Amino acid sequence: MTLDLTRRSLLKFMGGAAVGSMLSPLPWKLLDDAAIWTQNWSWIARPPRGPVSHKYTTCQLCPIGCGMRARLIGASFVSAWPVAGHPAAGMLCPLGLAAAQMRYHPSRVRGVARRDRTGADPAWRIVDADATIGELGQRLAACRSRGAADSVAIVDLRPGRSMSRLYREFLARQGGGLYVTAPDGWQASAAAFAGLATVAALAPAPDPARARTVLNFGAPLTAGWRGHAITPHAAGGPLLIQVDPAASITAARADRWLPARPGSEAPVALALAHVLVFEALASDARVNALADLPHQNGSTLRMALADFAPERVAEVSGLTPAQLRDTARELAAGRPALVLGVGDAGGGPLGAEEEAAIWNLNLLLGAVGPDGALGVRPADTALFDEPAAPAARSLSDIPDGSLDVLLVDGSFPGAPVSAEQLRRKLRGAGGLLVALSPYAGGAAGTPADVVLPTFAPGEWVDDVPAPALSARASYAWATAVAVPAPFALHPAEWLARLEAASGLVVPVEGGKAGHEAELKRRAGVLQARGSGQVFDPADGNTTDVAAMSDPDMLAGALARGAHWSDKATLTLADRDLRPLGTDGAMAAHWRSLAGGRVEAAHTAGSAGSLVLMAGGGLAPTAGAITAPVLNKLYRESGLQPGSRQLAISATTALAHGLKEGAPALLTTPHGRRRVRVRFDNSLPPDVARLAAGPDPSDMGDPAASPDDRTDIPDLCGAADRPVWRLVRADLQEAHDGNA
Amino acid sequence: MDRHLIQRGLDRTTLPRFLLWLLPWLLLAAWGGTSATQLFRDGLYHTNMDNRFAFGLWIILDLAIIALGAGAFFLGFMTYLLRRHEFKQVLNTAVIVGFVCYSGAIVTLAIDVGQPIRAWFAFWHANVHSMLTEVTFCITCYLLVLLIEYIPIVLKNRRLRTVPGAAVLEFNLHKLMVVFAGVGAFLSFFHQGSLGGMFGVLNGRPFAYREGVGIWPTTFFLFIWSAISAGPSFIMLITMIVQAVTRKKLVDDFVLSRLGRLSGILLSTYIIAKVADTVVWIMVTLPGKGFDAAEFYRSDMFGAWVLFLELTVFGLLPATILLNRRRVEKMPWLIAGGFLTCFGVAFNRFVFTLQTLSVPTMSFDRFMIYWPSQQEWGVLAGVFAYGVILYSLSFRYLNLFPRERELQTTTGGN
Amino acid sequence: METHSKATVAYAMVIDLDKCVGCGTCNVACAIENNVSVPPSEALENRGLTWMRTQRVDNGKAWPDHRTVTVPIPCQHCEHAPCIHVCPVTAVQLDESTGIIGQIPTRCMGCRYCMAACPYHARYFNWFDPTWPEGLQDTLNPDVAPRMRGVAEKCNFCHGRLDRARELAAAEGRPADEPVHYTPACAEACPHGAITFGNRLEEGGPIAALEKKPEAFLLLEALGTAPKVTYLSREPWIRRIGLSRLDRVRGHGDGPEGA
Amino acid sequence: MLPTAYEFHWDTGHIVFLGIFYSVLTVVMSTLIIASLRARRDMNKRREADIAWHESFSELATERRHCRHEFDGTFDAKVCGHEFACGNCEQHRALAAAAGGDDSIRVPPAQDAPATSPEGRLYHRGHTWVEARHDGTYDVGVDDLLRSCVGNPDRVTVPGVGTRLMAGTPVADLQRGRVHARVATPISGTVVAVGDYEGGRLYRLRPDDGKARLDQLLRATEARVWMLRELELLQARLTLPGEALALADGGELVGDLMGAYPDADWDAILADLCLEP
Repeated sequence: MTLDLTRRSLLKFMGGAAVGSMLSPLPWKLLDDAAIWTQNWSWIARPPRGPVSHKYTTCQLCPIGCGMRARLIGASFVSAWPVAGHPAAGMLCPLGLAAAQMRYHPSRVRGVARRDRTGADPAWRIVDADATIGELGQRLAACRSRGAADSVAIVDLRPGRSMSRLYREFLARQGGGLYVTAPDGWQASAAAFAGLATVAALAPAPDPARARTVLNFGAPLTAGWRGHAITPHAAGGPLLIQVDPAASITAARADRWLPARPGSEAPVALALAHVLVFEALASDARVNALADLPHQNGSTLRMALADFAPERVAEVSGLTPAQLRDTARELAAGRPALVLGVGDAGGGPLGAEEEAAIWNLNLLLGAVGPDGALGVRPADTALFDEPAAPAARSLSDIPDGSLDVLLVDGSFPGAPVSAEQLRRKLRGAGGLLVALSPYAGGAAGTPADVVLPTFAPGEWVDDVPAPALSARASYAWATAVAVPAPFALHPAEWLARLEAASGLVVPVEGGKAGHEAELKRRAGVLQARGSGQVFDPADGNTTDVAAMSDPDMLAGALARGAHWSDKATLTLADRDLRPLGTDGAMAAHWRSLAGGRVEAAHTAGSAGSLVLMAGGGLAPTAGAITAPVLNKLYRESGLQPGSRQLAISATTALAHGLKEGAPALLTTPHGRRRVRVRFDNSLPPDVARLAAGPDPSDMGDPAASPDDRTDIPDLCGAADRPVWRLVRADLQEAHDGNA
Repeated sequence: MDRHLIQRGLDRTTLPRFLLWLLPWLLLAAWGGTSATQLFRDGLYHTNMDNRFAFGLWIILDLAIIALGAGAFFLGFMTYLLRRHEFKQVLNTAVIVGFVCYSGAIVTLAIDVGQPIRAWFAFWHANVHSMLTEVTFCITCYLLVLLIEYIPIVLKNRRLRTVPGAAVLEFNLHKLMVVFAGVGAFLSFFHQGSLGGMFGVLNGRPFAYREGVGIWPTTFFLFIWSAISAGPSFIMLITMIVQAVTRKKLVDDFVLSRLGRLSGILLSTYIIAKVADTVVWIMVTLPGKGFDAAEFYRSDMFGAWVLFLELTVFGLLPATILLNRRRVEKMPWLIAGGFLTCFGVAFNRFVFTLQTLSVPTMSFDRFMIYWPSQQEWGVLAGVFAYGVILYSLSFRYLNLFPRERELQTTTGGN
Repeated sequence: METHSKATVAYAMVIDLDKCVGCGTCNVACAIENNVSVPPSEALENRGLTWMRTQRVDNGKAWPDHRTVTVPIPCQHCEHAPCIHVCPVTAVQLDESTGIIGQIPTRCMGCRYCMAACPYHARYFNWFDPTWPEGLQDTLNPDVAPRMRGVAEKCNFCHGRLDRARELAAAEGRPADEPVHYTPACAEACPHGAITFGNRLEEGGPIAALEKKPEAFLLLEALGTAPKVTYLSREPWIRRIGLSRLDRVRGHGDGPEGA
Repeated sequence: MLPTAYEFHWDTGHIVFLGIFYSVLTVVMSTLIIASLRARRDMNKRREADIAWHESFSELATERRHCRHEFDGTFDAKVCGHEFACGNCEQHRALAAAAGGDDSIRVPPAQDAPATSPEGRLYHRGHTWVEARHDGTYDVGVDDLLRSCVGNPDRVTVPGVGTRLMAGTPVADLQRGRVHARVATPISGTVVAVGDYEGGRLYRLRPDDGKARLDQLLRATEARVWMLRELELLQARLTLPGEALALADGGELVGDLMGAYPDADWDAILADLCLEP
């Protein structure tokens, strides 16, 4: 037998083998695996690997300071989850849930970034840190040496923190720079309360849980991302009366809804007060006495309210006199009653006159008293004995064009200031706006010329003071749960380097160490005070501070994400109270309101077919930096409106010849903006709303034109007037230039 | 230049003129190729489809051309199994048109799926309960059958037939063609049906859902019926178009008339079934699912005219035209009837694909509309151009119409 | 996979629409838990990936009678799921032991037939290559595999969490057939406690009780898909949103919105 | 698709569905295999010429498929149903028997002498003729009609000595310009000598089995009628509108029709003459 290997037999063998192997699973399985393998390209992200652990911290993305459980895989901070039973709020909003993504936000700067805003190429570029610090230091020194310390300012977007003290001390050493805060609606409301009491350094502490009736002016209490959720009476909470121009979710959920016209908050509050005073519904004598308490010029609240009979206010508010009277009576009968101002959190603050009228209403209802639902608590500055100098100023107090160096603290990604507001304060082209921020965007980064990269949320220990209008004093630390980015620096370190560069001797306990010392000092203050309790998020237990013998124990607990809160609120004695706004400008303003110029009060000197409301977004404020995943709520589901989506009722839009989704041009006395029409029948006729909240993307909306206002506050004139929630606007059809 | 490749006695234009004719189609094919490349490289975001419009132009195209390509199997069935030899005159055209339609559909599907590299999973991980599985299996098998049916036509090329083996293979394949015609009819029956079943089984989409007959929804049978009604008409129209473009008489007129009448007979029965089905759908199916047919015809885009158009202008009207013996002998009537029939079946597929996705299901859904992107049109154009090019090449180099030469000499031989 | 002759577990969800305020926390929590990528900016509403999507629904009336409700819509995990039998590649599967409808992304070939089949629009397609901004992949959840482009994906009741819970149960030495309790990300994150999740077959469990409430309704119940996601509302008009459009319009005798 | 696939279940659905699928595949593939095997068998049996002729015949124009008995006046009009294989035609056999002769009587009587007389030739419908020789070989040539058409070919290709030819297969090639006349051999056999085209002969054949099959060839009497008809067809093809008939008497052929009618479709005309489709 011979083995005859011809080419033919070899081919036969190969053919047979090929056919045979086709019948085996081998090639198919190989194909299967190959198909899967080919899908696992390197650009498909790989999750981190490692042991799972948890750390507790406090969310620092908005003032509420919710408890947060950070999930870590190895050393990677991958996600944040709410802490059930946490005293601040046992929940997290989308901002907080996405906190882990904030460290990798695409606009994060990876070095000292600078740009020439006026030049041909306004793009950010990474520059030499030492040279930049040197230049800034020289500027500071120059200001100091020429005695113009007030041409240096720091904007602290969240006052009351340890960093706030460091900022103040820095400014003090620079010879008296300006310390500026920018209150949001909640803070403004709390600030307006200050005049109500003769005792200083007290903050209002409304506690809806103690109220039987709550009258709320516009705030999305049942709908917001903020922790101030109130359950309506129907669901076991207090009787909730909502004053809201829009048929919002809160309005629908509330037990009563008063669809008052936009801007009529003050007249409505005053009309309710009128009924309380003139119908003597304020039951006891002490409250009646307040109504007749004469002011310096002899005017009384009763006199100021005389103009606000419900019949007159009905015209300006769109409510019937009966509605107003019934509401007042319901409030009087439903004591303890509480009246909350604030307004739509997405817009700017309510005006001082509105807040005053609202606090007065609380006064008349006996809310501020032993049986009321409105207590007081020590202000954070008082609690921690923060230096009073330099005094906190409002941004509007700073003259335009007066600053050489403006430092903006950007550890809070969103703020109630607009880019234009900030830049106007700079001295012509020479002023420099320096952001201490992780991002080349957001409230601090957007207007900046220079960004000094700081730690992102979760990378450092920042303290979280009590939010405005919270029922109790509280304090917590946002602890460091993630590995700090190597290219970033602690804001206190930047301060120290600036200080050194400006030719001053940095204190021994400066920089990061100084911040740490202040944090510890605060823990010590609380421990020494001995009141209140500490909530441990890891086990949900609460410990009395009195049981803590050592300040380090409290500091240790805070470092583990614990939350301190005071047990009780304080009450004010009658002698410490006086009604607001019975004198001077405020009274005059009120009188003008009674004249029926409700909207004109907010939109002075302008004409327009629509009333434009800023707000309706759920976020803290305009310009906030948000995690990429928030796009799910904006672009991908249309749940939240973007800042180019003009909510307007179908009837009004169609009257303007605009269909759903039509591009339109919105013109206010302060600017123009291309928008897209979004039907929202919850709005009354001739009212449009533009969300001032974060806008993660332009959502495919019309391209910005050169004269386009990018900031909604600017569009509403925030740079010109303190209250910018309402503005008159015209709307006309635009033609898609970029079709 | 290429005379030696062209059947003797067939009058074909010169090569440069032929290339000139191909040029625009090649450009369209290049557009299709560019689009396909973009889609393969970057993914389907180049289309205008979205999560609501999961199906778009391509599925409509697939469904329509597969329905129109039904002429291939149906005429094969008529010729080989029912021995209606007059259809032999257009059978080659039917096979090539069928091949173009099916291969075009498969190429389009390969572009349409998000992971073309896994397209074979439809076989490997076949879910036998899915109508789409049935479609995939059947059209792949049927494409194989069409390829086998195409081979003998190619082998009869003037050059190839001089290869001794080619003629022998062709002869033997041809002798067994009845088997392929039978298998083709079987496969086509199922996948035409399954394409309808694809929509009829969507129990979450009341617009498409239909009651079952046995294990299949009624659309299964309606799709078969409409496809075989339109198939002969389409072949008739294609033949007429080829006759018009080449300015030649290629088949006897009576063949065209018979194709038309065949369509007419089938279409009239189909329309009766379709009307009955629609009535059952409106009266029984929809109320049972909590819907009302009126809801589906409320938008600007899809009014009640859709239903009206489908049943009358694209149904009753061509059926009455094509049923009439005298009318089918008059070319204008025949063209009108055939065109309406073909357009009707395409319209039916369009409605089933697009309106199903367009109409709301949940009460708060909106009517949506969709317009294909440039790339989607590109692929459509590419497939169309591919068909024209393949047919043109076949017409030039293969003997598609057995009667062509004789008809040429009898009519003056030009 | 193990199959039980008689299922003792059928996970189900109850969403109280009277508590939902449309904050979108569930949507974000879901995306974070399940590594749902963020498509590039050209992707609008209909190209997104939102396993849990919150839909604004109104009563069709004009101000001041206008009312809005926000409806979170995850995959309904229908008992008679229209998506399972349509998938040609067996990439959609019912896990008999949990009632969860799973989607196997590595097997999906992207034909999107399931998406056409789903009346709840709860399925999403990766129109884009899933990408994360630089570094962001360090925040991905290792319990859930990221997907690739060209495949469908949807809510799976946080199967990654179920697996973790099972691991934990096994580590604690509990028998494998004992039902495990776990909470999907949306239910955990909902600030208003609107989402309840659990085993509907559990005797006396919260789900069974909620599902029996008179306020309970299903989306498109008449379709016969038998969803395992139940909605609650005391408002009659909200309960009608689960019906088909026409029923709803009849329900309050008004013209259709925007008609 | 295969039971080895992950998650394959032996349930009714899979069995029925895949059963049908594999049956269909089996039918298709086995039919294909059968066709290929048959083709191979036909090749082995050297039937490719028969098959090719079979295919070609079906594509011939009707006027080229008339029965030979039209030429002798038996029928007025009859189309051949036997692909010119008159031996297979019962009618022909009956008619031939009635005529009292078979094909063999046409072998020339004289030994050695070439049968120069056209009367002794048998004609193939492809315009070739066959002359039997006493030694059992046959001469094959091109008839006058085809010769006059081609005129002076640029090139004549004839099979070399020793080539085995199968009847009906194109074997010789007359090329003029870009036109070819592919001349089929009327009978099978091995080439024993190559002739001279000018002299009218192409080659000499010896039948493989000693005796050539001649029953399908036309006898001279039939051929004359047939030739006239062919001439008429040719005239019709060559007559352009407004031109007079060139072959009025039908007898005298112009020696070079291709030269005389350069615009005619000679490719098709020659194919027609050579019975090529």
